[in-house]
Amino acid sequence: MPGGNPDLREVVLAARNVAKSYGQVHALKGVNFDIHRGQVTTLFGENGAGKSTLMKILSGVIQPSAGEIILDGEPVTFHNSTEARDRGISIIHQELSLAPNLSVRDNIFMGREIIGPGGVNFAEEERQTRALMEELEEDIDPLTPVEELRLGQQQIVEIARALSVDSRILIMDEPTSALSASEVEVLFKVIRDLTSRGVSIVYISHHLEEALTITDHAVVLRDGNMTAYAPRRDIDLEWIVRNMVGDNYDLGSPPDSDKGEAALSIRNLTVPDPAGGFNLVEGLSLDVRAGEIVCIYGLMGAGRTELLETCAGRLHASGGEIVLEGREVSHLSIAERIARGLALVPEDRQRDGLVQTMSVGENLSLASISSFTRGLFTRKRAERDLIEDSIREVTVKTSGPDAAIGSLSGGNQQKVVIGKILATKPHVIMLDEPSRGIDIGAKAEVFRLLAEEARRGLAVLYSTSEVSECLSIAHRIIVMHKGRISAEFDSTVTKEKIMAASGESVAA
Amino acid sequence: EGLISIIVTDPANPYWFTEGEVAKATAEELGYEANVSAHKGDTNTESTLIDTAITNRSVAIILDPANADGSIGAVKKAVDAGIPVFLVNAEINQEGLAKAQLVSNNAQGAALGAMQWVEAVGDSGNYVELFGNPADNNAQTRSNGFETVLSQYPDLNKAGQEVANWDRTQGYQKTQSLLQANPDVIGIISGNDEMALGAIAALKEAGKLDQVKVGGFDGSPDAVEAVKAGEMQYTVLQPVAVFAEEAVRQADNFIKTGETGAASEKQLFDCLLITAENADKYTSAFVLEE
Amino acid sequence: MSDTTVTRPVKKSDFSIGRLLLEGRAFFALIAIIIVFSVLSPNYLTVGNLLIMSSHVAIYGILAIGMLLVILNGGIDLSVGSILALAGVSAGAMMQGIELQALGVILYPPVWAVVVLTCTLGALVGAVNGVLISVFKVPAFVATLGVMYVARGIALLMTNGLTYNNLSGRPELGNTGFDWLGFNRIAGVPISVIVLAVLAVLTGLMLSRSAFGRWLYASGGNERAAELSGVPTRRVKITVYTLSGILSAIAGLVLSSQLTSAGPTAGITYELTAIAAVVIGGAALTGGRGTIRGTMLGAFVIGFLSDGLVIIGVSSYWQTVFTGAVIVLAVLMNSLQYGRSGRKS
Amino acid sequence: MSDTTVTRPVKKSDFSIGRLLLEGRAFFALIAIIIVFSVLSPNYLTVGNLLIMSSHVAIYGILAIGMLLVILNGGIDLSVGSILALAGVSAGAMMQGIELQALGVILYPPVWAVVVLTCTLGALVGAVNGVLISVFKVPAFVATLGVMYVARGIALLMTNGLTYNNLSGRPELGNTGFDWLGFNRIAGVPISVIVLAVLAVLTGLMLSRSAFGRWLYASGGNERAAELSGVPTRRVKITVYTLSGILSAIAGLVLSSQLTSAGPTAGITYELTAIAAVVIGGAALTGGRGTIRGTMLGAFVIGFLSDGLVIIGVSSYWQTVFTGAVIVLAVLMNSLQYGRSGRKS
Ligand SMILES: Nc1ncnc2c1ncn2[C@@H]1O[C@H](COP(=O)(O)OP(=O)(O)OP(=O)(O)O)[C@@H](O)[C@H]1O
Ligand SMILES: Nc1ncnc2c1ncn2[C@@H]1O[C@H](COP(=O)(O)OP(=O)(O)OP(=O)(O)O)[C@@H](O)[C@H]1O
Ligand SMILES: [Mg+2]
Ligand SMILES: [Mg+2]
Repeated sequence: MPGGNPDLREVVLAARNVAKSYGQVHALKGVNFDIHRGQVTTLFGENGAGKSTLMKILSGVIQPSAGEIILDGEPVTFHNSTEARDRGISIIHQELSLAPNLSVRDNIFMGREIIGPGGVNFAEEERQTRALMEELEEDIDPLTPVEELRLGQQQIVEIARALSVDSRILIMDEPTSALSASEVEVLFKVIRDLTSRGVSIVYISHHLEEALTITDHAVVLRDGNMTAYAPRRDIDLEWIVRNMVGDNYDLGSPPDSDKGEAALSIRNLTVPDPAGGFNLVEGLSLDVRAGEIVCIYGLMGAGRTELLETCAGRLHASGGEIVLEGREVSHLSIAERIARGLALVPEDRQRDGLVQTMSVGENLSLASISSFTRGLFTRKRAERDLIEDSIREVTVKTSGPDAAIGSLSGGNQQKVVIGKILATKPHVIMLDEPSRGIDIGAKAEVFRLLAEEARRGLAVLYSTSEVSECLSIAHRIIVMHKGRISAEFDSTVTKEKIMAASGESVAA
Repeated sequence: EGLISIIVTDPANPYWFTEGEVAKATAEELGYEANVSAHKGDTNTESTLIDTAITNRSVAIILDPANADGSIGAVKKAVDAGIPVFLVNAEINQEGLAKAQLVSNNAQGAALGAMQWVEAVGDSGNYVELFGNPADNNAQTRSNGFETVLSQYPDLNKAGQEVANWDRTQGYQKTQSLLQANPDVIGIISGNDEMALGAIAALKEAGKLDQVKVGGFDGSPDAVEAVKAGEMQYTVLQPVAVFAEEAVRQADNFIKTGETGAASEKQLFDCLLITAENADKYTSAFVLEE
Repeated sequence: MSDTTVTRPVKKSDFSIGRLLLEGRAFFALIAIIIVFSVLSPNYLTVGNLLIMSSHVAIYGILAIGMLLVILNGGIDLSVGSILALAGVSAGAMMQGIELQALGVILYPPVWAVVVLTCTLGALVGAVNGVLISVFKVPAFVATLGVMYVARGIALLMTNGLTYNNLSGRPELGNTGFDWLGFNRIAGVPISVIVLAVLAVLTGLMLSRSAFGRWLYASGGNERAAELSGVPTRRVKITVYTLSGILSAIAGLVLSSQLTSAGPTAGITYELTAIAAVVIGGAALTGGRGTIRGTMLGAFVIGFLSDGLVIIGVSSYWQTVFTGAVIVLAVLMNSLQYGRSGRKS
Repeated sequence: MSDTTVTRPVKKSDFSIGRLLLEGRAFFALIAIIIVFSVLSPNYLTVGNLLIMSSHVAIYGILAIGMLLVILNGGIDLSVGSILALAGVSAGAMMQGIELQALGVILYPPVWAVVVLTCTLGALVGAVNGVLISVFKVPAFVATLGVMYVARGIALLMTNGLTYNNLSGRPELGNTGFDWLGFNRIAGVPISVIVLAVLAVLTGLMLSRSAFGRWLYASGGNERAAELSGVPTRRVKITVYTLSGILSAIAGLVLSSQLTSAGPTAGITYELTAIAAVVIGGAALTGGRGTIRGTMLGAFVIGFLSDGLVIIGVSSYWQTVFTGAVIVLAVLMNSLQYGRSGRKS
């Protein structure tokens, strides 16, 4: 822990009464926020609390509707992120912002090229990129196109880009949502190194425990207001959760449902890598019974997404079979599988979950159009009932079914995706990292919802990268490693055992 | 004997189609190989086609120039490469390049048509004119020819003139609009048959074919059908079959003797009038038996 | 957490003046055009002229309906003008009789059969587009560009460049009636306008009330998400291009019936007019956004403008300039409005 | 974790046969075309003809370079053909002398001034595109469609539809030399081909070596990300369209110099040819992907194919069909290849 009384350290950047509204939505309602030199300030808050909005204001990406920003005691106005960067403030965005067609090197240096006599000095850029990758202990060639990297590695590139700037203030908005535990460890080492050199860090994460290990101060936002502030010594999990949501949420425990027949049986499933080489899923077998909740834990690249997407019908297996309630479904289309009751909540909700041009209601009803279609036409009344039921069931916070989907916060968008799938009345629901980027309150609600559904006989299969989420509602925990099941536990297992089976070094 | 390259405007029009086919048939009859291509009115395509004719070592080029000014460069290029060029149907604004320019006498034809038109329509009332593609000199020549005759009748009033680019669909739509603006017109005089046929379709649709007389220009088979059916009053036959054949024959003369056999470079071929009376003498496309 | 509950009524597909004013700047453009030309020419604002202008709009309008479907799907169809020409000459060829050489007979299909066969041909060419795009993953712009050239070439080859002139058929062959489409009127309204109206209403119903319409908007908005929600995105895509092909064929039938002739060079650059109508009508070229109402307004803006310029006697060069300016202006207004609401591209 | 270390050599911007074979199916298409036509006609594979054909390619090639820049940026430029025509007639007008009525004098600018002024005009029109697209957020397709009409209309109005014929200038006025561009040869190579080569090399250098090149690829690949990284995306966009305008103007100068005349109807549908060249060359219409090498190959494929068809005397209808088929086939191959490598759409 960096020493000294944090409250005595000088404030380098501060927000004073900063407010931001998007039309009717008041994302921030007059927030004061301080960043101290050489320390990590962590920002906690539910989805939609306004964390990203505040960070975008501090880094010049958007401009506040009211209030001011004070840098080194002077009020400043940033018109864009480049101005902020020139003053030493850089940011890692919550959503990846990389150009997929460019190499790692080009992404890191785009917009601030190192110019030599003969144009851009590629050699120097490459050298620096290599050094950054070494620092982050990641084996990524600087010339690999970013689109060929998996999500976690892309996040590493994003981090490397922020590190390459040499800024005094570094804002990290959920930098670890796609990172493995060992990669998070490396990142924390880097953060400690930076703070010891006097760099100030703002850190946002929904992984509360993880964030607690690095933070010097915690600030909690709720509904656009700052609700609490405390230095490290005064905070613990319970404090954060209480201030975030007002109550202590826990992620629940396995429901005592009656487990029926095997609802989903995967037999010897093999999924090849489209680029060739190895298999992403290698002869994997797994049963999920009706009423049972199974959690798949694994590191990034363990093949969980491929497993689930193959079951859903997006990818094609090269061998093995997928049996749903006694019937083979491998040859069926996605729509037919949904009709038989097998559906997936995808990992990346922006890319695979939501139709951005449609309203909240239309997104919710998208997968169950046939249920309110009679003959040639859809029935409005039936559709509206379905949408209203869904909004209630998954508690989406929205101004109404006609609201644009983009106006919802990340967590609420995720609930819309889950609501959409639940509206198809599935027998087996698969969720790929359902908790990614959702706040603790929403997470608890999602898990409670799943437990409820399991009690009514739904078979649930979800993947996660957070061990604490394995030890919540799951009856069984499967650990995947390089496309195979490396271990299987019941709900009484310890975190350490799970992590050991995943091939990950046990985090402190 | 060698290759004669024939370059026409656009065979998707019966007029140029005939031009190309007649020239080709004549060339083959005289023992040459022949190759028909089309520049579609684009001077760059034309220039490309001239280049390929040079590449192919043509012994002569029969060209329907795309543009009176714009085609000069292309002709010059062929001449520089030592290939004699014979222009048909349209002129270029420079003499001494091509060995011969064989064109129909558009001014004479327009005057011929306009006189017939007055006969059909009468000498007083409002009329409108459909004008061809303004980039083509013939459009202006014919319009001037009409004007020379029609301006002698002070009670004939030109209520409107619209560019329809030689095109039937445009002729149709522009006529419909012109009819709206001038519901009392008694006649339409058109720079070519395609536009006239479009106008006739519009008049039929409006039920005004009896009231409004239409005159065409070119003598295309479709127009002759319309003349026979009484829908079009007349069309002016351009002797395209005649001069297309003549151009190839002059090329043949030139290749063999170094002389075209014609007195001058510019040679005007008089147009003929086709009306209901002589329409049955129209034996094949653009051929009127005398 | 859910403080605001779901009390606002679903009114997306309801007709609402407020929405019309807000969404369709094209609407204002149309009103402005009508007012300006009515002032400039006493002949503009007459029932007769409005009907004639509408019958000109019909061709572009029918093409624009197909284009809207394609654009909603996030694609584009450059081949509509060529399919129009191919359909026209095919209908023309059938009206002249189909010679079955093996049997030594010439078949004269009745007009309804000609119409059905021509639409089938349009559907086939459209399906080729669809398959190239959805199965072989050729970008829509390129696939339809290629098909545009190929279809045009085939139309030219079929007729050897010439135009079929006699489409009225002969009573003794039982194939009369082709000119009915282009010439007749029902209660004073040209058939072509009625065809346009019927097609627009059908498409509007399909878009707003059918499952297919929803699939179309969804796969245009985010194809991957739609696919994972069980939308048969590939089928939707092929269907959309097929429909566009059929609509182009219908436009070809209407046009050749209006002209009582069918030529292989018809419809050149009509794809641009159709696209302009769709975008003036507020649809986004990125897919997922657009309405049939807007598209119809867009088609009328273009048609009424160009006819108006003819009626007041403006030179054809100025017509070119004005057309361009109106396209940009109308879309400029729509963009400003989109820019205000959604941030996402 | 790091078992394979970073030993892969730098080969991104190197010329590599392997990469060429893999990337550019266009390359095979070109070879195939040359072989087929050489077999069919003895006149095809001669130095003279190759140079002539290259000088035809030059026009499309120069337009295609501008189009590549625009497409890399994720846009499209339909106005290139019109700008070409506008540039041509403007140059023509200047060669005829600029009459300053107030002073009662006629200015005859020297040829270099004509070239500079014409390029400036092209840049201005291009910049209008760029501003409409980047500042007013009009979709590129629509903005450039509108400008296409407007520029064409202005070119027609300027000359009243007629063509400027005499571009050679007069020695006593000191404005001779315009035809040098189109007619002369250096070491046997036509100037237009040299212009194309120089422009291609310059653009290639800009794309691969300059910061601007990276900005262009970045904002084409993910505009939001580029903007957040400090790339001046708006400036990049305006620059790209401006460059496309300048290149169109250069193409217009070369063309009118080749033809020794300048007409307002030049360049109609050239935008489609340029786009076809770019996509045959493997660029993605979604932006961010494409090389100058591929685009040049694409331009040569189109040019050598159509000239070859003329040389062997194929009917112009079949030429239309072949052009379409080659576009689709070349891109089909590219798509199949893309489909194999990248998983992401
Ligand atoms: N561009 C926008 N237009 C309209 N509303 C917006 C916009 N951006 C954010 N909001 C709204 O502002 C509020 C705060 O959003 P913000 O992204 O800051 O939340 P967050 O705390 O980062 O949530 P998460 O943990 O899900 O990322 C939300 O209600 C969101 O819907
Ligand atoms: N056996 C293997 N050997 C080497 N690399 C592998 C192997 N299996 C997977 N990978 C890599 O991991 C990638 C799959 O990552 P992906 O993120 O889809 O997996 P995941 O388990 O679903 O992770 P997450 O859901 O956490 O993102 C592959 O593209 C490949 O690069
Ligand atoms: Mg956030
Ligand atoms: Mg995954």
